[in-house]
Amino acid sequence: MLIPLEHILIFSTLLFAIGVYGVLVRRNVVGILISIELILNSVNVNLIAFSRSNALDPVMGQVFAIFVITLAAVGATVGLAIVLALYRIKRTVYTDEINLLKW
Amino acid sequence: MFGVLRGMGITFKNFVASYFLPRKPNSLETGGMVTLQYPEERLPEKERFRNFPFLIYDTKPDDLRCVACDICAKECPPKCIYIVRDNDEQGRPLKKPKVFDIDFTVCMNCGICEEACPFDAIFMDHEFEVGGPERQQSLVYHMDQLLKPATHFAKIRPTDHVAIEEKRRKEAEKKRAAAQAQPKPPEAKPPQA
Amino acid sequence: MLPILAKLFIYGVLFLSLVAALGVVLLPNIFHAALCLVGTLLGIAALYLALQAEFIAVVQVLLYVGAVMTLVIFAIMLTHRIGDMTIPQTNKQSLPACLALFAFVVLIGGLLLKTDWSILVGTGGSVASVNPPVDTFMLGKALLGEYVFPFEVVSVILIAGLIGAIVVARKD
Amino acid sequence: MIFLDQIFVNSKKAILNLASAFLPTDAILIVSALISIGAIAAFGPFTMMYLTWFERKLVGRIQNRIGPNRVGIFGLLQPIADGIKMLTKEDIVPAGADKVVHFLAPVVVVIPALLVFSVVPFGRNMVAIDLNIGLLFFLAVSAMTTIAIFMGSWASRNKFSLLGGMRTVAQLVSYEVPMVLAAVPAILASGSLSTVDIVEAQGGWNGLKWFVFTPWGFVGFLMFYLCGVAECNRTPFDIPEAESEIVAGFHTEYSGMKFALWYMAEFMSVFTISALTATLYLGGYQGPWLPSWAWFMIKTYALVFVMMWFRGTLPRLRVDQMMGLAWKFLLPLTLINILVTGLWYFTSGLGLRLGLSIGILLVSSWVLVLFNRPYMPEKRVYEFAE
Repeated sequence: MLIPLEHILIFSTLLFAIGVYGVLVRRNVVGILISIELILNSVNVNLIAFSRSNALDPVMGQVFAIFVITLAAVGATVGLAIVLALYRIKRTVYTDEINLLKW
Repeated sequence: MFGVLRGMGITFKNFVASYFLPRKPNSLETGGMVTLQYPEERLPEKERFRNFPFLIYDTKPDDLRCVACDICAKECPPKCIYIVRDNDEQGRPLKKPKVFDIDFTVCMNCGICEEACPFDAIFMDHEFEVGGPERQQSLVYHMDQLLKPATHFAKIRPTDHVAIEEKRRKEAEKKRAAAQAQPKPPEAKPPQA
Repeated sequence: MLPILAKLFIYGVLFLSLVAALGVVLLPNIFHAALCLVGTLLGIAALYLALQAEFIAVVQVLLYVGAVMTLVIFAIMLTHRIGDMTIPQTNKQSLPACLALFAFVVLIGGLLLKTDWSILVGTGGSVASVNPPVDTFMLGKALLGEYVFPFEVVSVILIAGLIGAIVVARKD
Repeated sequence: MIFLDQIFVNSKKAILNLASAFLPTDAILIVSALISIGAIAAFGPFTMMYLTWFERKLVGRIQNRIGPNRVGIFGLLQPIADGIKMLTKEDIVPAGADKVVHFLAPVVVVIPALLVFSVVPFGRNMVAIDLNIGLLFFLAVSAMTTIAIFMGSWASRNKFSLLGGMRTVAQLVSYEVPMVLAAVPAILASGSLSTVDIVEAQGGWNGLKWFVFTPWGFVGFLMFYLCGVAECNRTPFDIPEAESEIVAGFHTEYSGMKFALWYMAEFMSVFTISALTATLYLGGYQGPWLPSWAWFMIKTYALVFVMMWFRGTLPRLRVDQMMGLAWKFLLPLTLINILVTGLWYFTSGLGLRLGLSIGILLVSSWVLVLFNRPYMPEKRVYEFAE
């Protein structure tokens, strides 16, 4: 472990905070999806950090990280499909303009 | 799939054969290497290849055939010919141009001046490597640069040269015959004036 | 002298990733935000390399940068209108969000720094002792050995996500 | 022969011994890394320059003309002349382009092209870094060119380059999947991802036990090579930069040194793709008599020759044909190829193995070709025209 565990955990907390800020503040749906990617990455950093510092069975940490990556990819795919369908109907990508449950 | 392989075979044969093909300079017929090292090797120009016009004189640069009739200047589509008629001492117009300029940057080598000229005075040249340091001044050719001997014309366009000489000789004889046939009528008229 | 250089390099990479993450959140032009996310992902991949988790680093670059970001850029391109530049990209709740998140970071950060991580492991020493690096061979055996059931479930989810995305985005 | 084979390795060791006289041990590591990096940084652009010369001469000779021969003896100084021309040309940035990304795109496209050199085994223990995930590293890094090309096309705010960008992303993404799958048989056979181990695994029969001589190896070789040609946008698949349709595709708005960078990235990826195909299936530096790096160079430049030979012959594919080929033909065939590799290793007896694998491969490729009959609209019947 080249650098102590705490520094990596602080890094992932900051990443997580930035991701959540992005989700809360962004108006563009694609922007929100990007921030969700950021949050998932911060989770991954935690997993790998712990898998290396023998608080966790090393292989389990990395296997979970792989699953997180694949599920993030699936999440992004379906999310962007919804965004495209939305854009085709409402011609807008901004969350606060999409305020009707049925149109 | 096999069409692709056959195609590749052809190009490979072409590639390998290209090292054994004879390098014929004007190898326009199939098979030879078509590359031509331009400045050193040149394709001989076709006879009717036309580039910038030139004025033709028979023996000396002064007795040029052009009589400054201005037809070619009027006919020229881009209007790149400029002619000023020469005057003798008493101011009477002469059958000779004093200034004959062609602007080569404007001339589009169409050859209409050659067809329009009744006196076979202007013809299209084969010389295409024309350049100049400035944009305009050096490419406006004056009369002295345009004048070329009839021998040059004979060299670059042999068949046309023979046809034109034939035509000119016939005209000269017709004019001489007409001159001998009725020398009297012109004297009869002046006494009444 | 080499480990100091390596430490400096890693701290630099972490700092750059944070700056790129801020870029993702704050940049008005959505395309620049996506590119900053690519920067963050590469920074995180470098961090994984520093933690000797090469397979995860390479999978991250291959999957995230190669596939997910291409998808995001495609979405941006299809939904981007030239007029978007003038519309404000952030809504009004940025101040409360900032305060809440600042409190969150301070709380968690303090917690992190205070705990003595060696308790987890039960051995002495300030820093938890280190596990051997996981190489791809062990990972492969685990994925198809101990974790074969989640592996199959994830592939089923992938297929479902694929078909779902096609059905949703199809222009019928 | 051993001396010639290890000539580069020994020379590097000699330099290191020389340097160790007055440098601390840590610095030696850095110096050895710098030597390898220096070698690659010199070899990369150099091979790119002379690949352009090689291509122009080859395609010229195919079309019965000689190709560049005025600058230098056989036109050998032509690449240098091109370089100077590229340097002196004015660097035009379109007004509407967003400057940062427009400037960044050529840089980001050259980085993966150079990174990939670090994993290629040029000769026996002549590989810059022997990563134990070498091949995966190559695939991950070549996935980054998609983003770079898209940055270039999106930033130049030009309809043609945007079209080129869309086509590039479609092509690169859809050819990356079969490429990864086409590399899997070599990994299965050699049991490791590191390129050096893959080459060592092809070392039997005094250097001639290449994977390409097995049925699944031959199919894998063709698939990997085809996907490689598509990855670097070379001729049968050069739809993204189709001069006749969309002016110059994604690098329409680039001129001068930036265009040279695009050009360099393309030709370096031509070299690395051929090098990787040679490493995976043609036994990298394995060979009976010549020194190892000579074998590597012969194989790689043979594959580069084939890629440029494609350029002299094949017409361009339509977009739907290109996508159809990737998803409906290459992908299933590579999956079946992995199945056949597995079978190859779990059946004993040469006859059974050969028969089984060749049978499966032939039948499956024939069935796939049947399924991919191009859609031919039936001939229209004109009642009144006749």
